[in-house]
Amino acid sequence: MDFISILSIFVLSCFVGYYVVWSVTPALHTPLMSVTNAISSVIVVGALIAALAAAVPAAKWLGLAAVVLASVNIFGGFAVTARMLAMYKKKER
Amino acid sequence: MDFISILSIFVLSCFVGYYVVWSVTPALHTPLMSVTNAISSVIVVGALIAALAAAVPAAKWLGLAAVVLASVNIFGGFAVTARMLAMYKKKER
Amino acid sequence: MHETAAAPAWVMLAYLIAGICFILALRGLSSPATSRRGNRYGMIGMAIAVGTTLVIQEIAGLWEVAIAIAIGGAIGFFIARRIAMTAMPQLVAAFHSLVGLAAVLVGAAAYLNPLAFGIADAAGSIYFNSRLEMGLGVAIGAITFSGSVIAFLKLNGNMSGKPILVPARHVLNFGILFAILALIAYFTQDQSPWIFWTVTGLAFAVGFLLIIPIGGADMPVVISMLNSYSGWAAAAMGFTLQNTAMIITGALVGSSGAILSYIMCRAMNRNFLSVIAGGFGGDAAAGAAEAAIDRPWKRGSAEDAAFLMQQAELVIIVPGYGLAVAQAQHAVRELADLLKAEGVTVKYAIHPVAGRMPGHMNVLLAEANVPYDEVFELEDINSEFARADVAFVIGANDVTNPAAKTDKSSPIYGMPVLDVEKAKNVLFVKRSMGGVGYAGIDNDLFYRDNTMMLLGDGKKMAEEIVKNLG
Amino acid sequence: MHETAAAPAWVMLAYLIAGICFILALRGLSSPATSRRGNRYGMIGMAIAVGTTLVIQEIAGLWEVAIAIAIGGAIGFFIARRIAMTAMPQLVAAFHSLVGLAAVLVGAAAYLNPLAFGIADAAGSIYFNSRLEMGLGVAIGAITFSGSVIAFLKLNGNMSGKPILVPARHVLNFGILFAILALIAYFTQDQSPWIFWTVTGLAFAVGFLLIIPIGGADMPVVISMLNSYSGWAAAAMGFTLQNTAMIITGALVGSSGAILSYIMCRAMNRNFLSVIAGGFGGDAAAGAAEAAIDRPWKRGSAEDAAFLMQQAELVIIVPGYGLAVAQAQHAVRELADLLKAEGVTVKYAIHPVAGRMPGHMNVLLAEANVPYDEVFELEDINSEFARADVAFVIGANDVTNPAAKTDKSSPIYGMPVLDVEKAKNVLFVKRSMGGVGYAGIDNDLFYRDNTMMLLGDGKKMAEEIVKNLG
Ligand SMILES: NC(=O)c1ccc[n+]([C@@H]2O[C@H](COP(=O)([O-])OP(=O)(O)OC[C@H]3O[C@@H](n4cnc5c(N)ncnc54)[C@H](OP(=O)(O)O)[C@@H]3O)[C@@H](O)[C@H]2O)c1
Ligand SMILES: NC(=O)c1ccc[n+]([C@@H]2O[C@H](COP(=O)([O-])OP(=O)(O)OC[C@H]3O[C@@H](n4cnc5c(N)ncnc54)[C@H](OP(=O)(O)O)[C@@H]3O)[C@@H](O)[C@H]2O)c1
Repeated sequence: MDFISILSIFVLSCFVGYYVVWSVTPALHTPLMSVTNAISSVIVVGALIAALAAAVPAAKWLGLAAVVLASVNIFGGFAVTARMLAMYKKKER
Repeated sequence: MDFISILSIFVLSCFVGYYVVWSVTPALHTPLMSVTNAISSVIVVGALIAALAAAVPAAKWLGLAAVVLASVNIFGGFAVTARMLAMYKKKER
Repeated sequence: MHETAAAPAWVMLAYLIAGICFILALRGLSSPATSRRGNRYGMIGMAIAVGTTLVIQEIAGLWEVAIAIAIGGAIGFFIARRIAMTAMPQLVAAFHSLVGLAAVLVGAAAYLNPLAFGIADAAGSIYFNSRLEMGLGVAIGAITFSGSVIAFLKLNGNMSGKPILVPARHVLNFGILFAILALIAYFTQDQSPWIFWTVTGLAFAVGFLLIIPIGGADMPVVISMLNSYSGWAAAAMGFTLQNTAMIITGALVGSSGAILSYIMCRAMNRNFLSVIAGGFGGDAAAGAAEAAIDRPWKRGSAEDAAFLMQQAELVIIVPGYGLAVAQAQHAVRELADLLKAEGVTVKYAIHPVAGRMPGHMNVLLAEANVPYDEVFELEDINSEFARADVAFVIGANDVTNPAAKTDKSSPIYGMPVLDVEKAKNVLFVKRSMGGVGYAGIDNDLFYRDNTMMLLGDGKKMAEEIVKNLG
Repeated sequence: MHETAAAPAWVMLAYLIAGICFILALRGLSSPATSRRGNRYGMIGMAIAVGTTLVIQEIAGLWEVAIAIAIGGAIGFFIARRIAMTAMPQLVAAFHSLVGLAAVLVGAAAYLNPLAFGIADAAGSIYFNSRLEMGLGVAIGAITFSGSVIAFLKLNGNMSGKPILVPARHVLNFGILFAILALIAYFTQDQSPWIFWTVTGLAFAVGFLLIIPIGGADMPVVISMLNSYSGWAAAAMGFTLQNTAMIITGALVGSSGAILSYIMCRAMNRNFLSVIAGGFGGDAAAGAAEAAIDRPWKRGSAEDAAFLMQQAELVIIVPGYGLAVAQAQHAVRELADLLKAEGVTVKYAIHPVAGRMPGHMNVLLAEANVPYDEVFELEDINSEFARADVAFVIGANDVTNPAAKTDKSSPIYGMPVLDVEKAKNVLFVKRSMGGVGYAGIDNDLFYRDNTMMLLGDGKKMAEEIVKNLG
């Protein structure tokens, strides 16, 4: 991937982000905060790379620690979001 | 640009297109039709490439013809859109 | 995939910026206030795309290109200046056919000179991907061209709007479409000219055959659909040329056409496939119109109408296709001005598919200088009819038909309609009694107690009412 | 830019799909009905991203990683199950600090072992771009961490919500921020460890200093802002690793944080910069509260309230921050059920910044099984207060304050508010008289003729009313 491709992807993603977030209904803004929290833990990808590379032990341990932290966030974030969303119900008729 | 980059750009553009078109106010759907007409003439880029390459005369002439047609569309499309949009006014108070 | 030699970074950046300008152009249309700026973004984007392409090519043929642009530009500009606003549906169809033809020409040029496009190896053999994209692009372009030409002729009245039903047309069309696809598949293996030109010819023919059986009034859906296809074709060409501006534009235009078709079909409560299958619309009204005329109805004069409206507190004007036919928008605006001068509140109610293309009525009212904050969408005004003293319906029919709400057997059942019948008085301006309209069905409202029919041409009637108000 | 060895196409495709899943996850939140499916898309996306990364790495350390994920996952899962809904603001802050810290650790690991990330040449010299992105990423991560920790402590009550105003703090903060940027610039030239660690340390310190002076109640804006920053940091890392999933996520999270901050500031009618500059909010109420208590006001009992509501046709319930403090949502729901059983129409009116985070009240009501179609946004319900017999305000104050509409000198002037005063009767449940609320100002409504104050804890008062209704 060359720089311009990445830049294009980034710019278009910003447009998508803008529209997609504005279309979130205000009643779900709290779940929005928790789910963005969860997905921003995608930096776990970086943590995994560090944790799986054996060459530099210090880096490996830092990576493992980052994996733990990110995992707390991923599992916690999605689970708490699921718990919240399960509560939003329509009137049963 | 590799294929995946182009694909990424295309997929994200589809998201952007979806959101941006839905956010067009229905009162401006006619200008929307004329302006998409104008911008779809961006294929003029291909026409220009053909018209400027001297090697194959037939291709050159086809390219020039395509440049003419696309130019009708570009100038006509933007001008008629501008003419329409100029008419949408708020109540003067 | 074979990689073409990468363009310099600044060129790719320029195309990206052009693409972003196009996004901003459509984004501007989210409100009339920002729309003009949006259109300027579109122009800037196009200038960037064209300028960049010119700069990176050999400039041997620059003169010819300049002349080509000048000729095309002058024609386009001239048409755009002269065209009447009521002729917008035709104009869009006509411009559209040009995009289709240009795509075919570019495809043919690329086929003849693939090296210039960087889509062939030194031996002149075109890459697999490019053959596929080229075949599809040319086919879609040709269908767009011939389809749009028919749409133009029908909308412009050069050809009857009646659906022309060729026998066994579905079999025939599917056969040809299948042949086109099969030939394109073969083309990826063998780049002989006969295959390329046969695909092109068949695609022209099928575009013709596909649109012929569709009624004139369904043309807007057809145009949007073709618009969408041509967007995807542009995107395919963008893949070949690795051009971000084309990819973004293709996705925008593709979405726009698809969404507009969807909106129209939904607002007409019709299935997209049934529109495309054809046979509906046109002048089907003639037969149906005769049946019901023996029911009693009230006829009014311009004088009666003027009196009723002067007494009113709130008048809601409901324009429809007939307003465009009669070019009555200026007279209606004058009428509204006089009423406002007498203290009457005047609002306009626009149904999403009033007229013959999306936003048709809004453009006409804007042309007549009606401020857009007096013009309301269906959802925003429907509850106000109950408060209105007069609903003044001019040239609209289907969009007011209560059968859509009550009569399950009606062809328009389920389509959202304007609740004009809730107004204290309903005035209907049209030229004749009976079901003369797009759907060709009668309208129960004509015969109700609180309805008064004002038979006559829309423009003349509005002008007469103006006289009586003065 | 130095190109790292390109990953295989399927890997890049997988990351793209993960990114699209994240888009669909947020898209699902456009309505409660689709939100659960959206959340599942998020999980799928994360599984794809993690799975792909695991597959393409050497699997030497797979065990350790599995254990790390299991530990972290178990902790996260446990917390998510146990947390009370009223503690959501703290939880978001806490999770948020973890993201920040993880970013710092990843940055540090990349610094120590750049070859594993493919961001250094064979000699171990890190590429220019990567140094820049790494420096910025670590700095933003560290600020996010220490800032979120303070936010957590303030929201959780482990630390006073009072703004702590260090003298000359603006000068100090700007100085440190400037030093960080200067050191990052230097780092691009010289990758010595001392620079890297000094940047990290300074960033931790400045995150602390920046958030300390901001009042506890402003924390939600702060959290959103930090969220936004961390999104951009993730995107920067995505550039380095050429990872589409990270770039898309970064843009989504960045936009989300920015837009939520903007929405909050707009709904509070405050300037973003003034929020960030600090010194507002906290427990400022104490002083202001004393002044106005000598004005006459009407006190009511639970019995009076029950009587009034039973007689009503339409009751609008207005919850606020006090509802969360008192955990009164279940009692309120019970109250509403009893009223509905007696034929009273009950609706809930939610101000966009009621409570302490966006959507706070909606979550609490949803927890108490209030159907979301009885819950209305400000714009949709404000016109209905004029028709309501009772506005039952529980734990809300600022969001009902008419001073926002009339008093130009009020700190909340210009903020949109709920028109509760238009209801025939207004019932206010709170624990004390006076301006005890986020903005710390008095509310004229307490002293109006049609207002009855129900002093007491929100939950207890609601339960007592329930008793009187039974
Ligand atoms: N807008 C779109 O995008 C779109 C697209 C496709 C289809 N459609 C369809 O088009 C229809 C639009 O509904 P509509 O209510 O606007 O129109 P309509 O139902 O087609 O009715 C038009 C009316 O105008 C009258 N009229 C024609 N010329 C006139 C003149 N010169 N002066 C006065 N009246 C005249 C006609 O009656 P007389 O002949 O008796 O005068 C007719 O009743 C819908 O059925 C919709 O589904 C719309
Ligand atoms: N939602 C957000 O995103 C957000 C973000 C940042 C800031 N804010 C700000 O937060 C404020 C929210 O307004 P609001 O009306 O919801 O709350 P508020 O103005 O802060 O008032 C809360 C009220 O609840 C009462 N209360 C506290 N504990 C209670 C209990 N246990 N039982 C009964 N009543 C209790 C308090 O009075 P007593 O102490 O007398 O009981 C106080 O009057 C706005 O000013 C907004 O700008 C909101």
